[in-house]
Parts: sequence; C-alpha cells; structure tokens
Amino acid sequence: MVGLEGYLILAAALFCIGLFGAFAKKNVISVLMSVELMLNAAIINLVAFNRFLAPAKVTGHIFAIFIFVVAAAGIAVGLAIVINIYRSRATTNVEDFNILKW
Amino acid sequence: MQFPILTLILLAPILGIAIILFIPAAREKEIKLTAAAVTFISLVLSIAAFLTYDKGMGGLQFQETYSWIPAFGISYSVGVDGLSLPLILLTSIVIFTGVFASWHMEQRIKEFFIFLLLLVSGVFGVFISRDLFFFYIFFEVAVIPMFVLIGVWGSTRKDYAAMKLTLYLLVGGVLALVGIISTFIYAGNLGVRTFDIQLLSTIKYSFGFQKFAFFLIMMGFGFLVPMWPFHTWSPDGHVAAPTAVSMLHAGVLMKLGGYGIIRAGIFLFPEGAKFWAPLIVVLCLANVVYGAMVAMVQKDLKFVIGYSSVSHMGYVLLGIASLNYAGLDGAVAQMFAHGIMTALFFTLVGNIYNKAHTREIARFGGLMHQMPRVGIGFLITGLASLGLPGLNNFVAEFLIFTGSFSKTTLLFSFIPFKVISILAILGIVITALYVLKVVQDTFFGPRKEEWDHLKDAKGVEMVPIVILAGVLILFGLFPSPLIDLIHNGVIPLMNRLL
Amino acid sequence: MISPYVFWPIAVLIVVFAIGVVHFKNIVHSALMLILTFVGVAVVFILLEAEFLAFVQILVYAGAISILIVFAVMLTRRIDMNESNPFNKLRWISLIFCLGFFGLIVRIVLTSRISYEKLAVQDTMGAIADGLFGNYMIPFEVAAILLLIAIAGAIILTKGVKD
Amino acid sequence: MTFINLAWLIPIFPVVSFVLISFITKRFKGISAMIAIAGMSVSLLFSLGVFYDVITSGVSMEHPVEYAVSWLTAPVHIDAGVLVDPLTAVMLLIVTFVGLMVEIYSWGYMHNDAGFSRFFAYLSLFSSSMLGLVIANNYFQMFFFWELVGLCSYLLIGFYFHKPSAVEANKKAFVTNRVGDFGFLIGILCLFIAFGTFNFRELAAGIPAYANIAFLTITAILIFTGPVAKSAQFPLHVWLPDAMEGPTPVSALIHAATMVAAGVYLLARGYILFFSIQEVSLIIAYIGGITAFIAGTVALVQRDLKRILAFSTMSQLGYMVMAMGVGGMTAGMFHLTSHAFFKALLFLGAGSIIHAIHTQDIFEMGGVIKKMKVTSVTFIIGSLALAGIPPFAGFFSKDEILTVTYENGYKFLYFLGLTTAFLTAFYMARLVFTVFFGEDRQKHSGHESPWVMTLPLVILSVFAVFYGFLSKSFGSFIYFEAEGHAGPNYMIMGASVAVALGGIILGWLIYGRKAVSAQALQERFKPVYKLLFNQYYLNEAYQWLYDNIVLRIAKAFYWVDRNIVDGFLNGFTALIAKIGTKLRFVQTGSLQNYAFLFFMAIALLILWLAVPI
Repeated sequence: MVGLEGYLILAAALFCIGLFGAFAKKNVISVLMSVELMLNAAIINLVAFNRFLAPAKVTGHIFAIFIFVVAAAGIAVGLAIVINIYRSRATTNVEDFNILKW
Repeated sequence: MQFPILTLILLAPILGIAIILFIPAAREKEIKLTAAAVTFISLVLSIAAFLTYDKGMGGLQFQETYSWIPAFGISYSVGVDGLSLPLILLTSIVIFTGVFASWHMEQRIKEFFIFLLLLVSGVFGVFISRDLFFFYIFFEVAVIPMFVLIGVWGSTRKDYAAMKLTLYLLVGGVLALVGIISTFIYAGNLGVRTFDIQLLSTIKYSFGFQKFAFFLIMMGFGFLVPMWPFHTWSPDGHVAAPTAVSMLHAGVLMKLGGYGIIRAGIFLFPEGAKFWAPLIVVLCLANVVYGAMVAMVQKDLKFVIGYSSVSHMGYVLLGIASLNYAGLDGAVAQMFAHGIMTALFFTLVGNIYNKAHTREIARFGGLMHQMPRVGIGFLITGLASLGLPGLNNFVAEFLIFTGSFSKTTLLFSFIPFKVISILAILGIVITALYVLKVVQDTFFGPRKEEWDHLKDAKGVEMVPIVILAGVLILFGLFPSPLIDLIHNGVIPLMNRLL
Repeated sequence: MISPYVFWPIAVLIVVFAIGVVHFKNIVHSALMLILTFVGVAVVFILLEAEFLAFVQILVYAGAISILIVFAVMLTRRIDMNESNPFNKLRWISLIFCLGFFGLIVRIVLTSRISYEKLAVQDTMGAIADGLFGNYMIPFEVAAILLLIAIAGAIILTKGVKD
Repeated sequence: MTFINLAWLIPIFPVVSFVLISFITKRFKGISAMIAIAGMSVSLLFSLGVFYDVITSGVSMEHPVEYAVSWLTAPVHIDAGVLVDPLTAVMLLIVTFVGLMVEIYSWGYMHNDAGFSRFFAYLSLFSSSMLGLVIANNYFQMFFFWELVGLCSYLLIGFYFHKPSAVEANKKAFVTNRVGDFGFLIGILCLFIAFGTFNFRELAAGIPAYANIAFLTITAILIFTGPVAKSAQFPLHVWLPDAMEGPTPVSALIHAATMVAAGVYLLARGYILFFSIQEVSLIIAYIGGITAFIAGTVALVQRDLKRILAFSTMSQLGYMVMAMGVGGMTAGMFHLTSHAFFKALLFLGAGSIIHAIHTQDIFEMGGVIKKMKVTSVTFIIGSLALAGIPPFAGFFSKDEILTVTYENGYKFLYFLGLTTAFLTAFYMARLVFTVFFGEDRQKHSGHESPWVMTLPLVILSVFAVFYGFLSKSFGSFIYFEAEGHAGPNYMIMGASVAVALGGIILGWLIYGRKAVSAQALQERFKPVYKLLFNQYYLNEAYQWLYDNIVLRIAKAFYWVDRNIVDGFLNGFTALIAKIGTKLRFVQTGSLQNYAFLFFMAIALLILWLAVPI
C-alpha cells in the first residue's frame, strides 16, 4: 500500500522537473508548461494531504479547484502576453524579454 | 444600538470623497462646497461628542465594536476618551478651516480635495481607534496622501520635501509597527490574542519587554512629534506644503506622534516610560531651545513657523516625560493649542503668499498698512505662540511647566529635573524674541509701496482666521471644559503609572 | 488493494513524461508530453479517490490548457521546429540545484513521519459542492471574477486596445 | 459690602469698552472715546464704592475680604478671585482715577490721529489688565494679568507702528519684560510645589513656618525678577526710556498708574515672602537704591523732555523698591500713589507742550510759560512735587522713605537716596528753567491746549499739592505687620529740604541765570557726560550680547541643523543611491535569473527551517 510519502515524493519530483524546466528553457511557452507542471505537483500534494489526514473535510479539494482556476487564468493571460510580445519582438526567447532591466 | 457618532465622523470625509469623485473636475465650486459640507458634518459631530461626553462616567465612550479578523483578534473597535476627544475636535476644526483656506486653489481642485479628505479620514481613524491594528492602518492612510499633496501642490523644493517627509514618517511608522507587533506576540504568548488596547493593557509585561517596546514606540512616534534629531522633515515639509496641508500637517499630523506615545506607549508600558523618560527629557530640551534658536535666524516665514513647531512640540514631550497629572494634561492641551495656533499661522502666511508670491521676511515690512486683518491675526497667533495668558497655549504651557517642575527626580542621577524645566521655560523668552522679530519685520514699519496691491483678507478667507482665533481665545479664557476633559482621560493613565 | 501496483508504474510514467516535457528540443513534442503528464496526474487523483478532481484535471489541463498551449505554439511558430525549444545557459547549474532541492524535499518528507491512518472516503463530490456554496462561497465568487478578468485581459492583450 | 462683592466687575467694564470699541466703532470714531471714558468712569465709581465699603465695614489689612470662583480645577487648582483690603482699594482708586484722567486728556490729544479708536481700545484693555492684577487674590492670576499688562504696553508703545523706532522699542519692552516674567514664572512654580497653592493669604500663612530657607530665598529672588523688569529696575530697566515712543498719554499711564506700579504692588502684596528673609530684602533694597541713583545721574544730561521724565520715573521707582527692601512698605506704597499723581501730571503736561511745539528737545524750547499758562503752572507744580519741596506731595512720601531707610539702619542707602534727591531737584530745575523761562527758541508758536487736555492737568495738580497731607491717615490705613513705625525725624526732613533746595538753586544758577556755562561743564567732564548720556552703555551691552552671543548660537544651531542633522540624512540617502547604482547591474533583466535566485533563497530558507531534521 502506498502511503502519503509516496505521493509527496512524486509531487516533489514533478515539481523539481518543472522548476528545472522553468529555469533552463529558452522558449517562453516551454517555461509556461513547466509552471503548469509545478502547479500540478502542488495539487497532488494538496489532494494527498487531504486524503490521508482529513478525508472527511474536502478543504484540499477545494483549494485544488482554486488552483485550477488560477492556473487556467494564468496560462490564458500568460499566453496572451506571449503572443503580444511575439508580435512586437518576433521572438519567444525568454532572454530577449529584457525590458525589466533598468 | 446607540448613535454611531464616531463612525460617522470618520465616514463623513470618505462620503465626501465618494461624492467628489462623481463631480466633474470643472465644477470647482461644487467640489469645494461638498468638501466644506462634509467637514462641517464632522465638525458638528465632534462638537456634539465633545459636549455630550459624560465626564462623570469617564473612560471610553461612544464605543462601537465589529469583529474583523477574529483569528488575530483584530476588530474595528472605536471609542474616545478625554485624550482623543480634544484631538478629534482639533482635527475637525483644522480641516474645516483648511477647506476654506484652500478656497483659492487653482490647479487640480478635484484631486486636491480628494486627497485632503483622505488624509483627514486617516487622522480621524487614528484618534478613534482602540485597536492597534487599525490605529496603524489609519496612520498610514494619513501619511501617504501627504506625499502626493506636497509633491503635486507644493512649492519650494517640493519633491525633496515630500520624499523626505514620507521617508521619515514611514520609518517612524515601521518602528512603531514593530513595537505593536511584538506586543501582540508577547500578549499572544500569554494567551491574549488581541490588538485591542484596553485588553492589552491588562497584561503584565516584564520590565525588559517594556523597555524594549516602549523604546520602539517612543522612537517611532517620536519621528512624528518630531523629536530631535528626527525633526528636519517637519520644517521642510511645512514650507513645501500648500496652505491647507501645512495646517493639517503641523496642526494635526504631528499630534499623532504625541498621541501615539501617550496612548500606545505610556498606557501599555508605564515602567518602560519611566525608564526612558530621561532620554525624552534631554531630547525635548533640544527641541525647545534648539528649535527656537534656529527659528530666530530663518528668513522664510514658513520656516520660522516650522521651527517654532519643533520648539512647541518639545513642550509636549516635556509634559509627557513628566509623567504626572499636570504634565500629561498639559501635553495633551498643548497639542490641542498648538494645533489651532499653528493652523492659524499657516492660514495667514498662506494668505500673504498667495497674494505676494514670496515669503521672504526681508522683503516685507509695514504690511499692517495694507493687510490689517491679517496683521492682527498674525499678532494674536504670535502672542499665543509665545504663551500669552488669555490664549490657549498659555494654559497648556503653564500646566506642562507645573508638571515638569514638580518632579523631584534626578536625571542620570545627577541633573535635577528642575534644571531641565528651567532651561525649557527659557524657551518662552527665546520664542518671544523671534516671534516679535518676525511680526516687526513683516507687519510693522513704514508702508512699502511695493505691496500696495495686496488686498486684505476678506469673505471666505476670514472664516479660518475668525474660527481659529476664536477657539484660541475661548479656551484661553475658559480652559476648564477642555482641561477637565483631558484630565478625565489622563486618570486611567496615571492609575497605570502609579 | 491494487494501488501500489498501479501507483508506482504511473508515478514512474509521470516522471518520465515530465522529463520529456523539459527535455525535448521540439516544442510540439514537449506539448504532447505535457498532455500525457496531465493524464497521468489524473490517474493519480483517481488513486487518491478524488474522482471529481480527476475529471476536472482531464477537462481543464489535458483539454483546455493543452489546447491553448498548442495554439500558442502554432501562433509563434518559426521556421525550424526541431530547434524550437533549446536550453539556455542555466541548464547545468539549475539541474544541480533542482536535484539538490529534490533531495532536500525527499529528506524532509521521509524524516518528518506524519502520523495518519487511512480512513474511508465518503462522498467527495457532495462535500465539495457544500464547501463551494457554503464556507467558501466568497472565494468561489472571487475566483469566478478572476476568471472573467483573465478572459477579458487575455482578449485585450491579444487584440489590443483602440486609443 | 455691596461694592466689595461687585469688585470683580471693575476690570470688566473697561474690557467691555475694549470689545465694543474694537467691533463697533470702526465707523463712528468719536464714540470710541466716549465709550472708553464711560467704562472707566463706571469703574472709578465702583472703586470709590469699594473704598467706601472698606472704610465703613471694618475691612483692614489683617481682615481682608476674599472670594473666588475656580478657573481650573484639575490637575492644578487655580482660582479667579478677588482680594479686597485697603491696599487693593487704594490701588483701584489710583488706577481708575489716573486712567480716567489720561483718557479724558487723550480725547483732546489724539484728536486728529488716524488710530483714534484703536488707541482708546488699547487704553481700555490696559487699564482693565491692571485692575485685574490689582484685585488678584493669587499669584497665578497676578501673573496672568501681569503678562497682559505687558502685552498692552507692547501694543501702546508700538502704537505708531510705522515708526521703526517705536516698533523697536515695543519689542524691547516686551522681551525685557519677558526675561523678568521668566523668573517670575519659575518663582511662582517654586511656590506652588512648596506650598501647593497660589493664594496670597494661604502662602502668607505658610511661608514663615517653612523650613527650607535656601529654597525660599531662591524663590523670592526669582519672583523679584518680575518686578525688576516691570518696574524698570537696574539692570532690566532699558525698556522704560524707550517706551516714550508711544503717544505721550500712554507714557503717563505706563509711568504713573499701570505698568510700572505693578512691580511695586507685587512687592507689597507678597511682602511676607520678601521680608521674611534678610538677604532678599537686602538685595531688593540695594537694587532699588542703585536704580534710583543711576537713573538720577542719567537724567542729568538728557535732552529729550520725555526721556528726562522717564529717567525720573525710574529713579522714583528705585526709591519705592528701596523702601520695600528696607522695610518701609507703607512709605513705598505712599510714594507710589503720590508719584502716580505728579508723574501723570508731568507727562500729560509734557504732552501738552509737545502737542503745541512739535519738538521734544528741551533746548529747542524756551519761554513756554508766556504762551501756555495752565500747562506751565501745573507742570511746575508737578516738578516741585517731584523735587520734594514741601508742602507738595512728593516731599512727604520721599521723606518718609528716607526716614525709614535711615531709622532701619541702612546708612549707605540713605546717603544714596539723599544724593538722588539732590540730583532729582537739579535735573528738574534744569528742565523747568530751560523750557519755561528764558527767550523763545522754538520754531513753532505754541498755544494753550483745549480744555479737555488742561482739565486733567488741573485736577491732577490739586492732588499733587495736597495729597501729601494724607500721609498719616494713609499710614494707619495701609500697614504691614513686619515694619516698625518711625515718627517724624526733623533732622532728616531738614536734610531733604536742604538738598532739594540746593539742587534747585544750582539748577537755577546754571540754566536760569547762566552763571555757569553748561557747555563748559559738559566739555570739562566729557567722558562722564558721554557715559551718562549713553546710559552707561547698557543698551549697547545688551545689543552686543544679542548680536554676538545669541545670534551666533542660533546661527550655529541652524548650521548644525542643515549640515549635520540633515547632512546625516542626505548622506545616508546618497549612500543608498550609490549602492543602488552599483547594485542595478545585478538586474540582468532576465526573468529566469530572477526566478533562479528567488528559488535559491527559498531553498536556503527551507534548509534553515529544516536544520533540526
């Protein structure tokens, strides 16, 4: 039988892969995908904790739903921004997005 | 449920903001009238609260409490006592007159009044809050609009002044915040999770913690008072700010500091207050004498008043440091009196500046010929400033002197407290010197053709002058309603101290 | 219980797919891997007896978000698709960091010894419904507004505003 | 007793006139004088009533009538009260009477002045403050009105605010008085912390039994600084000669009835405090004596009519204070009252002359008696009274002071006083012979003043002549327990008369007959002359102190404020800005770098939190 630890380790692995992707990829869409991976890892954590610690209350599930919402909103706006930037700069390379620099 | 008078005092300016937001910017008259109307509501309500406060019962009255974040014991809880009520009255008088003093503003009227009302609602909030969390929030609400008001509508070196002022006030605020939060945590560890000041005062704080927390609160609010050497924001701010803002700034905002030290500092940490009182005394002496001396060599009218405020607020600190009835009563009374007086000063200077477009003392002279009303007003204010009997400041200063003079303790175990008091009383001589010098150089002397085009104050401009001077004289001749009320508020404080 | 026999293979698959997401140089492949990962996670939800979330996962992630990503890829397409998803100069250092981070979390998870007993699960769907329309009513509404704003924002961003 | 119970109204009437004049009579100038005079007359009537009550109902120095309402209850109990004893009654009469005379006179004198209404408003306020001071039953109330008196003098001295010299003078008056008030205030506070009350009678009961003599001594000296400034004693007298910048009736009021009398009145009122300590009374006596002498010498060489009178006032005040110090409070008070009559007379007379001739320099006047009969005669009466020629009022009062000084064993002070008496007679003779006799020197052809101005002169001169005979009854009316009673000493009386006559004869020789050339004397004693003419350079010394010490310190403080206190802040912000310019290169603008650093930090945080694991 798989305990809580198993799920947590799975989530950690997924999160770290997402983290690596977010750091190391050049394409901004890829970065966004990595972020989604991380969010998914977080959801797994929430649901697993909910399942093992307090299955009667569904707080974890509800939080997960909110994360869905935020993720969906984030990806929608994020991609819109990407497309917008692509239009003006003709690039999807994160390193070219250096307008934050002073 | 009783009539929520305090909430209404707070809401009136906010209502004004809401209304003004919907008035087109071009309809300046309506905007001004709205501002005047809502501040008038606040004024009437504060006078009503002042009159109906039950002195026999004492304590906090007109209380309202609504829980906000129960988990942290934060609630919107308001109530006033003898300490805050005079200051609320002061605020409403100053803002009401301030609206009239800015009647002849020219640019961006709508935004100006919105920010002005926002500022004043913050100030009201601070004075009515019983909850330290809200106390802090309202404090920030009062500080931030100041930045905009000075930065946009100011004059001389406004960017610098606005930045300086905001930085100082925020640093002060942060120090105080640290004090507040550590108090909350300390209390929380003892099982009292609350920001309510009344509940917090029931806890027995260790001496070490009192020293720590009082120091933070004293320094934090000391920035606002302003305590030497953190005072330089205030003259610069005064000079740069437009008239109404200077009035509020010197008249009310600085009082938040004194009020904070008394309310959050002494009330919660009486032992800490006793421990740090010598430091306050030394700094207040610097305020009084040094401020007055510096005022003597200023060349700009507003700078003179700015430094005189530094000097006068030193008396407040002296009263606070005395930690006895007369001293604390006097400190609060001095806050009230100085607020009224300095607001009047700024009204008058603003009046001159609007017409003459300069504030350089050396260029003036003989203005009494052209502007007798302004001159008389200025003379009255100057006399109040130097503590002439019959005007409100005298009573306050006398009480402070009585309080500090009756201390028998030694500072740092070798300087008698009386020596400091005497040096502080010397301040009234220096004040007389510079006030009369300014009056002489500005208003007296032969008529100067150059200023013949200046018109005397009349109509709307007279409203603030008459009201403020009237209050000065009224409470100067009959101080007992005010002082009794304050005394009533000081009693619980002294019970904690003894 | 069959769950260990389902879980570990699924877990390994998810990790492999996820590595695929970051590893492939072609962004279309990455997107495909992402969809597979999402599906795998949905299975994990089923193992956790969170059926509703599993459905939502499929619908929202595997469905909507993936499609969005594919569209975005299409709209930002360049000539050489094979080199569309390269690594940057942080590749090795962040790899080390992420491995270290993973190790850290695993160590914390393994040493913290959370005590629990496996309890039976009642009707989660109903409970979620109760929660969303009861205690969490206001956050739920706020989330709805957030979505609305996100939609509006996305439209405005891509379409542009007329001055 | 009706009037005693209504005594609190006496200061109210003039203040009502003040309010009425300031708010109502802007349009109708003529009414202001009437309102002021009416208010003052009512006060005078009430004062007479009080005086009558005091005589008839057995109120005496030991059994005064006192009543009060509380002005402030917490934290310090302060009363607004009335204390009526013979001293109060007499002072009320003097103030209201002289005040009324001055106001009637001003009606004529100020007739064409633009600030007519303002003048009467100030006068009313001035009298009111002084009356409030007189009826006060505690030190706080006294201080309250004390300061208001100072304010009114400020306003009136600076009445011609377009004249820079007037404005300078009023500032000087106020600030000098402030210095005195500073000591006064601290003294009051000392009394309060020692006895817990401000009330005169409670203090009088407590002081003799108080053990801490050193503290009491300091207290008494501090309180004495108040009178030093207000009654123009050395070294805080500098404001008084300049105070003549105000209109002449104001000088009359200040010098005779209101301002300077306040200091002496305070000494009498609180005599228990001063007299219970030997050292303090000694200091008071010497300050008084020195003032009398110094002022007398300075008056010898002044050229300005009003200035001479001003120094003579100072000198006479010195007498009064000296009397207070040597234990002759009754004599001092008697001199105060008689001096009030003839000094008011002299100043009003001087005003009348100046009004007609438009100069103040006595050497530009001459033969005035031919044109202004009434003024001249009354003025000469006043001068004789001041010089101490029997039977005029001044003789009796001054002689009493000298007697008491001698009898109580202050030989040195007695001779100082006698010398001063000689000086007084001399400089008054110089003034009288120069101004009224000899050939016409003035450019303006003077003419007699209208009756509103001469009437007060005549009335006052009647008092200046006959008031002295009341000496005996005054002594039995106002007395202080501490003093011994000296009978008339004919030797001292003779000496005084001789000295006064000597002074007058010498004056006549030099300025009347010109037997000795004044010019030659002046050349001969040039350094002394200059020293005296410049009033011992005290003004210059104070100016130097202000310019070189006070202003320098102020400037230094300002420099510190701008450069060190502010410099610290500015330096700090500059430092931050500098660090910022360096640190901005860390901002690569690359999102992933930021994110990476961000997570590094989180990892470190987790490590730190998880260290025990």
